[in-house]
Formats: sequence, C-alpha cells, structure tokens
Amino acid sequence: MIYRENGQFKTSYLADQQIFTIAQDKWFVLGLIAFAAIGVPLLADEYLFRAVLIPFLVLSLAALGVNLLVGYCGQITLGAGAFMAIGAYAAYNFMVRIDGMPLILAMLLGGVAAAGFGILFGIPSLRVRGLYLAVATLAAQFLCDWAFLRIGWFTNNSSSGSVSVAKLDAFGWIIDSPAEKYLFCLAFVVVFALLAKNLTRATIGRQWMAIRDMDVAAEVIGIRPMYAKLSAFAVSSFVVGVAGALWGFVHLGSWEPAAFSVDRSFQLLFMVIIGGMGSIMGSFFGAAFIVVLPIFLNQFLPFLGSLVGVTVSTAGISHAEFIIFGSLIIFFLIVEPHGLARLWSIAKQKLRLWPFPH
Amino acid sequence: MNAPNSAFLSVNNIEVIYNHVILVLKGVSLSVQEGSIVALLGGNGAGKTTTLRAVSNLLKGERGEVTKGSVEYKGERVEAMTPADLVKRGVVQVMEGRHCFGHLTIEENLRTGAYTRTDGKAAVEETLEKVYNYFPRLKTRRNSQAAYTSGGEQQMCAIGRALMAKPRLVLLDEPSMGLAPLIVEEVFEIVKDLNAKEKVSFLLAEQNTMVALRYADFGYIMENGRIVMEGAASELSNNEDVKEFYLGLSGEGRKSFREIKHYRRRKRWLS
Amino acid sequence: QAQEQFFPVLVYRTGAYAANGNPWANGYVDYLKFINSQGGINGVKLSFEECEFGYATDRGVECYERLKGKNATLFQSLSTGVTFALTDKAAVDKIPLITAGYGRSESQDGSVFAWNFPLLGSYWVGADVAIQHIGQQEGGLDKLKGKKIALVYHDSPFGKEPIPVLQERAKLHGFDLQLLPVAHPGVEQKATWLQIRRDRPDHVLLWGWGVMNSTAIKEAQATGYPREKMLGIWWAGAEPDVKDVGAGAKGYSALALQHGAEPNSKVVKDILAALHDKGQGTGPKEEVGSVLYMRGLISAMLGVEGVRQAQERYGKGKVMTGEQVRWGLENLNLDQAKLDGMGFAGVMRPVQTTCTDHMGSSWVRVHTWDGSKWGFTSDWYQADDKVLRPMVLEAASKYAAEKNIQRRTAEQCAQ
Amino acid sequence: MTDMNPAAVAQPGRRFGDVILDLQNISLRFGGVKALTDISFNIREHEVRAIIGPNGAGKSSMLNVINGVYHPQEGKIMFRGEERKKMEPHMAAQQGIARTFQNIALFKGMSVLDNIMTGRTLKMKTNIFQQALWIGAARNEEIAHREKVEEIIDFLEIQHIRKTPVGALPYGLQKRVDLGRALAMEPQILLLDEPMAGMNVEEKQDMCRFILDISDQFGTTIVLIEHDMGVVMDISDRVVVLDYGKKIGDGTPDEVRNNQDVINAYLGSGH
Amino acid sequence: MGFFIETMLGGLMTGMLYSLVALGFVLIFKASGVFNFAQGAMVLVAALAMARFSEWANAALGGDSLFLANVIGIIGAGVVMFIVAWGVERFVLRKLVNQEGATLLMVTLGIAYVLEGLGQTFFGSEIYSINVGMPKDPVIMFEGLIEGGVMINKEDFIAAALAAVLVGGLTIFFQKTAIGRALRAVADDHQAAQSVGIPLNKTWVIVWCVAGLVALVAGIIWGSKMGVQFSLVTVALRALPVVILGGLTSVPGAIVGGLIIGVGEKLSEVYIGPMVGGGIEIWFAYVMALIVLLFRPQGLFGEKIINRV
Ligand SMILES: Nc1ncnc2c1ncn2[C@@H]1O[C@H](COP(=O)(O)OP(=O)(O)OP(=O)(O)O)[C@@H](O)[C@H]1O
Ligand SMILES: Nc1ncnc2c1ncn2[C@@H]1O[C@H](COP(=O)(O)OP(=O)(O)OP(=O)(O)O)[C@@H](O)[C@H]1O
Ligand SMILES: [Mg+2]
Ligand SMILES: [Mg+2]
Repeated sequence: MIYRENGQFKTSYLADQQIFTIAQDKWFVLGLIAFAAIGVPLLADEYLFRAVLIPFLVLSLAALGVNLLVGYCGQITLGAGAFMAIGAYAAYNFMVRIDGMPLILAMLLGGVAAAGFGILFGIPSLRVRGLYLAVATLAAQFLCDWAFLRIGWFTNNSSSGSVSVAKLDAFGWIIDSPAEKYLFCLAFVVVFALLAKNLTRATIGRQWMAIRDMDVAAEVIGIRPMYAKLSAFAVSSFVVGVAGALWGFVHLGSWEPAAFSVDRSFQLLFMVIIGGMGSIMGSFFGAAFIVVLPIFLNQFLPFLGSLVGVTVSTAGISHAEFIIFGSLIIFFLIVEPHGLARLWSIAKQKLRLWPFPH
Repeated sequence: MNAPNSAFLSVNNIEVIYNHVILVLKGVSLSVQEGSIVALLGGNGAGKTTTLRAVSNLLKGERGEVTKGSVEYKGERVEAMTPADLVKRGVVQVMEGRHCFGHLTIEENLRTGAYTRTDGKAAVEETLEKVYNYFPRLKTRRNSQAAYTSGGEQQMCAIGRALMAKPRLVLLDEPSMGLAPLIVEEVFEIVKDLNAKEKVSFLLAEQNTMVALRYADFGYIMENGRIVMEGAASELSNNEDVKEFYLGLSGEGRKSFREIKHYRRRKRWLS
Repeated sequence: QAQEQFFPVLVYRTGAYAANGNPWANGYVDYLKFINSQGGINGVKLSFEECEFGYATDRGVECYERLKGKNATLFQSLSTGVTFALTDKAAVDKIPLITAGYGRSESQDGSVFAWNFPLLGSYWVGADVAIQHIGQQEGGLDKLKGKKIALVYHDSPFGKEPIPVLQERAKLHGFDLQLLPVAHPGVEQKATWLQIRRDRPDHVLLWGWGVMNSTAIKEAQATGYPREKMLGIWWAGAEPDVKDVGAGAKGYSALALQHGAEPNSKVVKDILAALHDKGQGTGPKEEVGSVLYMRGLISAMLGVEGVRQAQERYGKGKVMTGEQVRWGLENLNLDQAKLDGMGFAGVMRPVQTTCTDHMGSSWVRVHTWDGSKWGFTSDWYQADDKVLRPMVLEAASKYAAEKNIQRRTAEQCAQ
Repeated sequence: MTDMNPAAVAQPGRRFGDVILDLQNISLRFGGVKALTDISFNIREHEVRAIIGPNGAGKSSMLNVINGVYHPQEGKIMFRGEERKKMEPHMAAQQGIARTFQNIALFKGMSVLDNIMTGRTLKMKTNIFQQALWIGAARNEEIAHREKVEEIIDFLEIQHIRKTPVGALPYGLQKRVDLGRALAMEPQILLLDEPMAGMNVEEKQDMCRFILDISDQFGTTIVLIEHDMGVVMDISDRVVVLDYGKKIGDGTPDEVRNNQDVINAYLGSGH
Repeated sequence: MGFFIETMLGGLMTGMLYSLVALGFVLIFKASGVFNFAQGAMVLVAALAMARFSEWANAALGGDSLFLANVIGIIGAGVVMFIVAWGVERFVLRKLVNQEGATLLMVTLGIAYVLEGLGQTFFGSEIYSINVGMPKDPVIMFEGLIEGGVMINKEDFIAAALAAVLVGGLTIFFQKTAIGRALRAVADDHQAAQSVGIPLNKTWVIVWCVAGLVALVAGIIWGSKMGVQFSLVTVALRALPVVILGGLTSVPGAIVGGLIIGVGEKLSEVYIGPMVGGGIEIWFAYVMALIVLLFRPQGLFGEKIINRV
C-alpha cells in the first residue's frame, strides 16, 4: 500500500510532464543517485570499482546512447562499437595534438566527432531499414576497426596501433584513484541520462518514436524523416562517443582497436534489447545484466560447485557460463519480450494494485 | 437457449487477462448451436475480439490468457489445443484487421487456407473456384501480393481464406469492415448460404448491427467485458434500447446523422 | 594462510583460442603443482586460482583486478591486449607483469618499464632472428639483397609488433618486405595467399595465432606455396597449428622460444611421475611436453624462480610482496647448473636479467614439423643487439616522455 | 455536373469558399495495375467532400496522391491555384493537409497523448539543445501545445485513455486517436479514410458529430471516404464516385444517389 | 591474366562457401521471420558433432573404414541438429509467437550462447579435423592457354557444386510446395498463420531442421577446409553481407550474393588492398553490400519491402 499515487494530484501540465509522475519514484531515484555518489565510494573496494562499477557505468552510458537510436528511433545498429572507437580516438587526438586541451572538453569533442560520423553512417538509414540497416551498419564497424589499425595518424603513429593516455586532469582535479574515476563516470552518466530523458519527452523524442513505429504515417503528419533519423544518429553517436572516450581514458587507460570490436557492438545491442528498448532505465538494467552477470557466474559457479563437492574445471565453468548466460537471455525475453524495464514497470503496476490482483 | 453442455460451442464463464494485469473479460458465457448464426454485438472495447480469440486460442500471441472458466467445442475442452488443432476440427477465425500474408499473392493466401485439408487436390481446387465465385474481385487480383491490394480486397481475401479450410464453425470478426455495401450484403449472403447448405455455424462479432441481426439467429450484447443482454435476433431487434443505440432508430425512424446535435451519453446496462 | 605465495593464472580455455590456451594453462598449473609437490619455494607453498578471460581484453582486466585483490604478486597477462591495458595499472599496483615471449618489445628496457618482464624474448627478437635464419638459409645475410619476404600477420598490435624491426632489416640488407595483414580471427586468407602466389615471395613469415596459423598453412598448400619457405613466430609453431593439417604442413618451420616440444626432458618426466601418474595432472597426459604446454611450464618456472630469487634477498621461506618479486625477477640468474638442476637441461639456455634488461636472454632456434612432430632444425641464434638496442631505447624513451616517467638511475636500480 | 455553382449545394448557414485543391487528369499506375485513370475533380474550401466507390476503386490511392504518398504518373494538382510540384508527404503536411488512415497507422509504442502531440510537430520551434536542457522556451512550448492537445482530447472524449499505449486500445478508439492526431495539425484539408469502419451506429453518430463540428468550428475542408451510405448522404456536401480507377459520378448526394452508373457499380438497388 | 582468373575463381569458390552459411540465415528468415544469429553456432555444433562422432566411430571401428566412420558421423550430427531444432522450438520459439523481430533476433543470440557452451562441453574445445577425403593439393589447368596456367582447388569445386545443388533444391521447395508456402506465410504473420491452421510448432521444427542440415553441410565443408574449432562461428559474420546483398528472403539471392561478395572481396583485397595497407576485404564486402542496398533496399533478389498505408 506504500506505492500508490493516491492523493497525488497534478494541478498543472508541467507537473504532469515531470520525469517521475509518482513521488515515490522520484525519491527512489534521487536516493539511488545520492547513494551512488556518497554511499558507494565509502563501501566499495577497488575491485568493485575497477572491474564492475566503472565498466558498468560506462557501458550503461553507451547503451543509453544506443537505446536512443535503436529503442527510440527504431534504427537497429550494429556499429555502436565503431562510434565508441571514434569517440575514444578523437578525444585522444584532441588531447595529444592540442596543447592544454582540457580533458572534459576533449571527451565532449570526441563525442562531437562521433556524432559527425554518426550522421554520415546514418545516411543509408534514409533508404535502408530494419535488419538490412543493422547489417549495413557493420560496414561502419569494420571500416573503423580497419582504419584505426591501419592509419597511423589516428594513433599518433604508435607502431603497435595501441594508444594510451597520460594522467587524467579535469580542471585541476587529478582523477587517479578508482573511487575518483568512478565518480567522474557517475557524473557523466547522471548528466547524460537527464539530458536523454529530456530529449525523449520533448518533441524530438516523439518524432523519433513516430519514425520508429510507423514511418509513413510520421511523414504524413509532417515529420521529416531525414531530420528525425539523422538527429537520432547524431545524438546517439554523441553519447556513445563520449562513452567510448570514457572507456578508453578512464577504464582502460590504454587501448587498441579490439577494445571496440564488433563484439562490443553486439554487446551494446544486447544490453538495449535485454534492458528494454525505448527506456532510459532499461539501458542500466541491460548493462547490469550483461556486465555483472558473467562476472557473477564466473565467481559463483565454482563456489556452487564446491558446495556440492565437485571441483569444476575452469573450462567447464566457462562453458557453463555460456550456457547459463544464454539461457537467462532467453528466459527473460520469454518472460517479458520488452525487456527488464518493462518487467520492472509491470511489477510496479502490480504493486500499485496490491493487494488486489487487478 | 438449450442447456450449455449440449451446445456445439460453449463458452463458460471465462475471464481473460492481458499482460498479466489487464483484466478484460469478466466472466463471459455464451453458446452456439450447431448450424446457427450467432451475433456478438457491443461497442468498441467491449471485448468481442477477445472473446473470439479465447475460443480460437489465439490469445497467446497477444500475451493474453484465459484465467478462469472453460471453452468447449463439441464437448471437448479446447484450452490446451493449439489453434492448428482447432482448425483441423473445423474452427476457423477470420481475424479483425485482415491479417493477410502481405508477401504472398492473393491466390497463395487462399491456398494456405487449405493447409489442414486432407481431402485431395481436386477438392481444394473446387473450393478455390467457389471462393472466386463468391468474390470475383479476388480472381482479377489473384496474382497481386496481398499487401498491395486495397483494404476491401484484403478483407475478402481473409474471409475467402477461412472458407478454404472447409470449416464447421467460423469465428468472423467484423467481416463487414471496410467493405462496400454491395459486398457486405454479399458476404452475409454467403454466410447464410453456407449456413443453410453446408450447416456451417457462425459466431460473428459485428458492428453493423442492422445487417448482423438480420442474418443471425441469436445475439449477445457485450459491454465492458460482460454479456449484458442476450436473445433471439428478432427479439433483440425489437428491443427499444437496442433499436436506439445499436440500430440508430428512435421512435420516429432513422435519424439523419447531420441532425444529431448532441453527443449522447451511451446507454449503459451496467454502471 | 599467509604462508602461501599466490599465483594468479589468467587462462582462456574457451572461445576462439581455446585450443592454444588450454595446453599453456595446463603446463602453467602443472608446474605450480609440481613445485608444491617438491615442498614449495623454500617451504613456501604456492596457491593459485584460474581466471578465464576468453582472450578478451576487458575480461582480462577484470580478472586482474579480481586476482589482485587476492594478493597477487606477479601476473602473466597472456595477451598483447591485456599487457597494454595493464602496463600502467601494474606499475601503480606494484605487481610485476611477466610476458614471456609476447607483450611490448620495448618493455625490455627495465629502466622505463620497471614492472614489465618480456622474459626470454620479445617480438623484435623474433623478427630479428627470423631474418637471420632466412639469411642463413640463403647462404648469408648479404644474399638477401633483392629477395622478397612477405609477412603474413594477424591484424592487431601483436601482429604489428615485428614490423619496425623487419623494416629496419630490410633497409640494412636490401630485401623487399611485403606486408599482408589478415583480419581477426584469420579464417579467410584466400586473397592473401593468392597475392603470395602471384608475387612469389622467396620467404613467408607467419605472425599468427590460433586458427590463423593452420588456415595459413592450409592455404599455402592449396595455392602450392612450399611450406619449407615458411617460417612462423613461436606462437605459430605448436601442435594445434599443424595437427589437423597433418602431412600438408610437413616442412613448415617456426621459431622456438628456446624450447620446442620436450617430451623427453627431465622436468617433463618428473612432472609425469609426480603428478600425472598419481592422477593429479591438469590436462590430458599426452599433452605433457607439447610446445605450448612447455611454454606455460617455463612461464610458471620463471615466475617461481623470480620469487625464489627474491627470497634470497628478503628472507627464505617468507611470502614475497610484489615489489620483492620484482626485485627477484630483475635479478634472475638462471645459469646452466641451476637449469640442469631443475630438469631444464636441453630445454633452454641460461637467463640473466638486470635492472635495465628485463628480457634476460634472446636465444632462439628453429624447429620444423615433419608431418607428425616438431624437431629442431637449426642452431641457436641470438638477436643482434646492434639492431635492436637503439630501437628499444628509442621506443622506451618515447613512452617515458608520453607518460612522464623518469628513467631509473643506477642507484634506484641498486636498491 | 463537374463544376457546380457552390451556392447551389450550399446548405443554409454553411459557406463555401473557392476551390482549394483542383485535381486534373490524374492517372496512377502500379506496374500493370491502373489504380487511377484520368480523374479530375476539385475540392472547395470548407466543404465536406466524399469519395465513394467499390473496393479497390482507388479511393485510398486518391488520398495518397493528394497528400504526396503516391506520385501520379500523369495529371496536375493545383493547390490554391498554384500547380504543385512533386511533393513528399511532409511537405503536404506543411501546406496544411492532414489525414487519417484506413488501416490504422498509429504509433503503437506511444501513449494516446504522445500520439496526438506528434501532430503538433510542425508547430514546435525550439531546437534540440533547448529540448535537451528542458529550459524555458522548450518547456513553455511543450506546455502550450499540451494545452491544445488536451482540448482535442476533450473534444474527442478520450480523457480516460490519455496515458494508455495505443497498441492496447480497441479498434474504435484507435480510430478516434487517429483523428485526434490529424486534428492536432490544425489542418486546412483533412482527409479521412473510412473513419467509421468498425463502429456501431452510436459511435458513428458521435464520429459524424466530430466531423461536422470540426468543419463548423475550424472551417476545415474535409475529404471523406466511407462505405456507409447513410453517413455519406447525410453529412457530405458533394460526392465523387470512383469505380475501377475511373470517375463515374460527381455531384450532390442526391444527384449521385440517382445516378444509374453509381447504382449499378456500387450502391445496388437497396438504397 | 591467369592471376586475374585465379582470383576470380578463388572468389567464386569462397563466395559459394559463404552462400552455404547465408542459406541458413535465409531459410530461417524466410520461413519464420527470425533473423537467426545462431546460424554460426549451429555450423560449429554441426561440425563439432560430425568431427567427434566420426572420430569416435573410427576409433571404435579400429580405424578400418574411414567411410563408414564418416557416415556414422554425419548421421550422428544430423541427429544432433534435429535435437537442436526440436529444443529451439520447444523451449524458445513456442513461447515467443507474434513477437517483434528485435526480440526474436536477441533470442537467437541467446541460443547461440547456449549452443556454443553445450557444443564445447560435449565435444570439447580443441581443434578437430574432418576428413571426408577432399583433395587438398591444387591442380594447374590450361597451362597451354595461359602462361603459368590457372590453379584450381578440387576441394573448392566440390564444395561449390554441393552448395549449388542444395540451393536449387531449396528454391524449388519454397516456391512450389504447399509446405514452402505455409512457411512463407508464417514469416509474414504468425497469428494469421495460426488462424488458418498452420501448426507453428511443427513448421518451426522443420525449418530449423533444414537449416540445421544446411549448417551441417557448411560445417563439414568449412570444417574440412579449416579444421573444426570455435572460430567457425565467425564465418557467420562473413556471410552477413552476402545475406543482405542477395536479399534476406531469397534463396537464389544467397548464392548470387555469395558469388558477388566472394569475387568482390578477393579482387579488392588483391588489387586495391596493397595500395592502402591491406586487410580491407571484410569491410569491403560490407561496403559493397551497403552500396547495393542504397539502390535496392531489399537486396538484389529480396522481396520488395512493403510499406503501405
Ligand atoms: N493485446 C492487448 N493487450 C492489452 N489489452 C488489450 C489487448 N487487446 C485488447 N485489449 C483490451 O481489451 C479490451 C477489449 O478489447 P477487444 O479488442 O476485445 O474489444 P472489441 O470488442 O473487439 O472492440 P472493437 O469493436 O473496437 O474491435 C479493450 O479495452 C482493450 O484495450
Ligand atoms: N502500392 C501499391 N502497389 C500496387 N497496387 C496498389 C498499390 N496501392 C493500391 N494498389 C491497387 O490499386 C487499387 C486501388 O486501391 P485503393 O486502396 O485505392 O482502393 P480503395 O478504393 O481504397 O478500396 P477499399 O474500399 O477496398 O479500401 C487496388 O486494386 C490496389 O490493389
Ligand atoms: Mg474487435
Ligand atoms: Mg481504401
């Protein structure tokens, strides 16, 4: 009975357009952010930061970007890894080529570069759609993989094709410890999630969704497909690019093109679909599922094995990990094809009706 | 009405929930006698389509399920059957909104209708000819992909496709929708014809109450997931409320659409 | 239990490179078990834990973080990608990285890369020796003039590492270097080998890993390129690379990172007796002594010896810290007598590291597949310092400049 | 018969303006299929212009031509006296042409409110950066348009389903939302493709009322395709009849009703 | 000249092999509207099963009859593929009737994981070989006509011929038979197909079986060429441009697409590659496919994408 909108009346459209129309939701999310910003740094250890939380945050951000394109605008892409790479390499180049370039600006410029390429690779979407487009975006992926490996200029002529960044310095704040890195990423994620949410509840977001749901009808009511699609590509690539810069600069520190391979693109698409297409929250769920679950399984299975007294070989565990991971994907999609976020909202809906079933 | 268990089709007090949370049918019971035409009437969202889906077991694809009650066809419980099993037993649904196979030609669409038939090629060809006779328009468009035919042509295709299965019970969901008046009459003539000659039974959800009651033997009126009224077709068409709200006839006969000046609150049997 | 020295074991037993990852991991683990069966390092038992990373860099980093939390004091990163990702981190965490036969070539320079140990040989060593060997086949390095050598390489930092050295050598001797990248994972090489058939290079260097190697050899067979003219890096010279090609790979040679397949060495016999005969072995028995198994074994041995050396200074029978292990690795002195004692006679040559030389030795020989097994077909080579040293210095200095690292001074080294 | 004196057809209290859209000799082919052959007719400002004809006659195609979804191979379209060049649908929208669809084409994943809000797209002026930051202008704009949309929601009496995703709505309500979305564009010409299919009489009466009110209140020109002759005869000012892509009649409802060609092809003798 | 012909031929042969994998995609897509990313995993599992069963059979037979061992291997692998098809229908697809393409696509990725895990668990993750007696050494032909002759691989030729036969048969199956029609109907609209009595369960099992058998053929050929090991799954990535270039719904398209991509990527790698540093074939294939799509959004032979209001 706690989770109800009872007694919460809205007296203006503004109030009704809020991100969280139910007060409990709002407090819950604000609390969560506060906890993430204050509580987590006190509680987590280095392993948690470096191996779980930072990748989770950065990939959530990337998934968020992909979700804007795939979930909101309906343009399935398998080239997200490439845009992460563009973001990372562009930011790297801004850093090494321009003296005194501030870190954050370089990252944002990385995003801008990714957005530019996003528009370029988005042009086929004006004609090609659906799965055809999805596969076609792989062209971007493989082209970028190749270019960053082959064209020395991008990597400042590093002989191996691998680049690395020096100290991270955001306006005097030396980001060094894992907790600081975590907070740095968290700040990005919170700000971008808010911006993304704003976009999706504004007219541009509705235009994207209209194009996604029925493009001819969208055009008939005056939406320009070119503008809607390309803006989705641009915004999505921008976010993904910034995430790529974070991945390279903050998480890896030093990377080669393989860090943004086609596997990464698939992984991001996974997150979006598992988490819930067209849901900001879903991106986080999806990232959590894909990042945390394998790690969890990897550590949990041997423990489980030891409980029942069998020592499973590492190979056995990783095969089991494959099987369980795959099965869980299938399981969750059967339970709720619209992703974890939908599952979450159904749960809330039930809670609202509770204790009555309907 | 006879005792339900002797019925050809009987729906007993079913409850349907979509998506685990949306309760749509709240205890619906109805029955269809062999060889009869039964009309299911009701406003938008009353639950007609849902009822038909529950009978033909097509709810799953919509993430709906029958949570209470039972559906029996010829004394057999059907809930556990697949739609294909039902088609084999002669229960075919014509879905609302046409649902033609867009990439298949009209003729291929019709032929898929005969998928479950085992009575040989010649018999299928014969039915195909019959359908073409019913709908000459389809014959002229036989080689077009269904997606490129007009709305009405698709509707005819959907009906024809169901007939190809040589059904015993047809669940018709809004057959008249989008059809020209002449064709509507024709469709119902076909219904009558099949009913009379081949003893095919029909359960039809229809908005065109006037026509529906003219051809039906028996009718149910649904509202808000419940059956609120039932009776022989002639009885219903003489009922004052039905006349006013479903046939648009008031005391002094049919009123011009232009003259109805006020939005009227609907008659609600329940509220 | 503080009385155990923890050895993290990064492995890839599944995925595209599992066939190569398994024997390595088995050899590594077997050696640790073997040491324990011999009473540990001066009484200090070894504990270890495997972490599967599927050859994916980010999973490798996760493993590193996880195992680091369990008090890892040395780490074998096992892929070029992970090495790159960890080079900075390890320095902060004070955990030495052993990259025997892989990793960054310039990390040989211990005064810049204080925590990296490309023991036994780097890719630059491999490239250098490969040219020496080809030169010898041709009857002298001067005969290389005008010859054509093709490098078929895995299109990744791993595959690109040798290029600077080969280019340097090409300038020196006047041969033509043709670069032929193969995209990961290397299952499609038809175009590559068609080019080889057209250009008929006199020699082909194969810088591959995993399935790329066997595919290359098969394509060579299919296009009729003589296997005798092919020379692989040491990661392209093991049983999985040629096994399913069988007779088609006959005559194919590869560099050996000192060792080859060593089923008859003493250490292998000891391990069979101590572990496998008692049913405590790690992988299948037939695999013991195979090339990659030996690679894993030797890698483990180097780590163990690093710890042992550290104990010499910081106290025998004690558990060493990362910094102490680094000192041990930096002051390794595996002379022939020690090697013989450990059962490595004939398997490898002495290794001696210093603060500035983290590689310790650059001895390489060549082995050849005779259709059923690998056998040595050359003398020992050693990389030419005149060629390599300036390159290492230059690359290390560039890195130092980028990262703002001060070269360690002699005093710092002495501490 | 083609060009009548507007005064002759004007009903008391209704005024007709000039010809707003003039279609001249339109022909449209799809491969071998001739959807429209040499059709000419015009539409005057403020009138309710009906297009009727049997299934597959080309009615929907005509609408598609008018709002730029199809490009006719031959013929001219004059909009307010100016020839219209090849035009994409969104340009038609900019000129003030809105429409509803025969096979409902709503944005399934969005709520009713959002669906109708998309109709306001062309009227929204803030840029993407302002929207991302949700600052003053963007927010005010959103609120202002929301108010307009709420008016439409009130008008169509769909307040209770404001936040429901349209995919889950029954057919009839979806049609209403479709209309709402078109209305939100504040169009000059509103094209309605069978807006009343699948509705019962009561609902049709409401819909007619909506249409007439739109016409009266906003002075919108309405082009209507409908198979219910009662509706067409009652609310339209002039009617075009198509058959097999050809025009077979054009005039006031009464004229058309008595045209023998029209009776043969479409109405049947029943009417 | 000789070299150009060789490159062409090499491209054609590789293309044929891509087609085999592409065919698996097309089959399942055409017959159920599912874009099956597990096709690569199916190829792997089929090849693994074949390799291991024949290896075990060979050992059991004492190494006497390679032929018999291979037959047992193929039958065993066929059974495995049937079990896969049945399992996929029973545990996955049945519960996902009428869902969107993206969801189904995702589910096939899940299936891919499961298959990869199970395959490696049961059959191991080493490199195995399939020896069906394919000739490996090249033959040089037309030496009289062209200087240096033209080198040809018999193995490739056999594989290509096999692929061609398979495709021909499947084309007829889809266009001409009642079940083929039913399968296409399922792809268009699950619910409507159910409503006319097409049993989705059975049709899905059939399609996945057929796709499994195609995967088996692909697995045997690829496996005998490059060894049976995990990387087989990646041939799927090379087959994707083939699928979209030819058209997702066209069986002959898979073949023509394969040939075009095969030839295109080989020619580009050999003639353009050296100018830009090489390694371009994979992206070149995708870019080629993309360019074709710009002119024909449904691929060369795909059914026109229907877009009507
Ligand atoms: N797939 C679905 N998910 C959720 N709710 C649904 C779904 N399908 C129908 N409903 C809800 O069920 C109720 C009944 O719908 P149904 O389609 O059965 O009505 P109907 O009587 O056929 O109406 P109409 O005459 O408009 O076709 C409606 O309120 C509708 O919102
Ligand atoms: N995109 C298209 N491609 C091919 N043929 C088409 C296309 N659009 C319409 N047609 C054909 O043009 C003819 C006219 O179709 P249209 O949809 O305009 O008919 P209609 O008058 O609206 O009929 P209905 O009342 O049944 O909706 C039909 O025969 C149809 O098959
Ligand atoms: Mg209905
Ligand atoms: Mg129409």
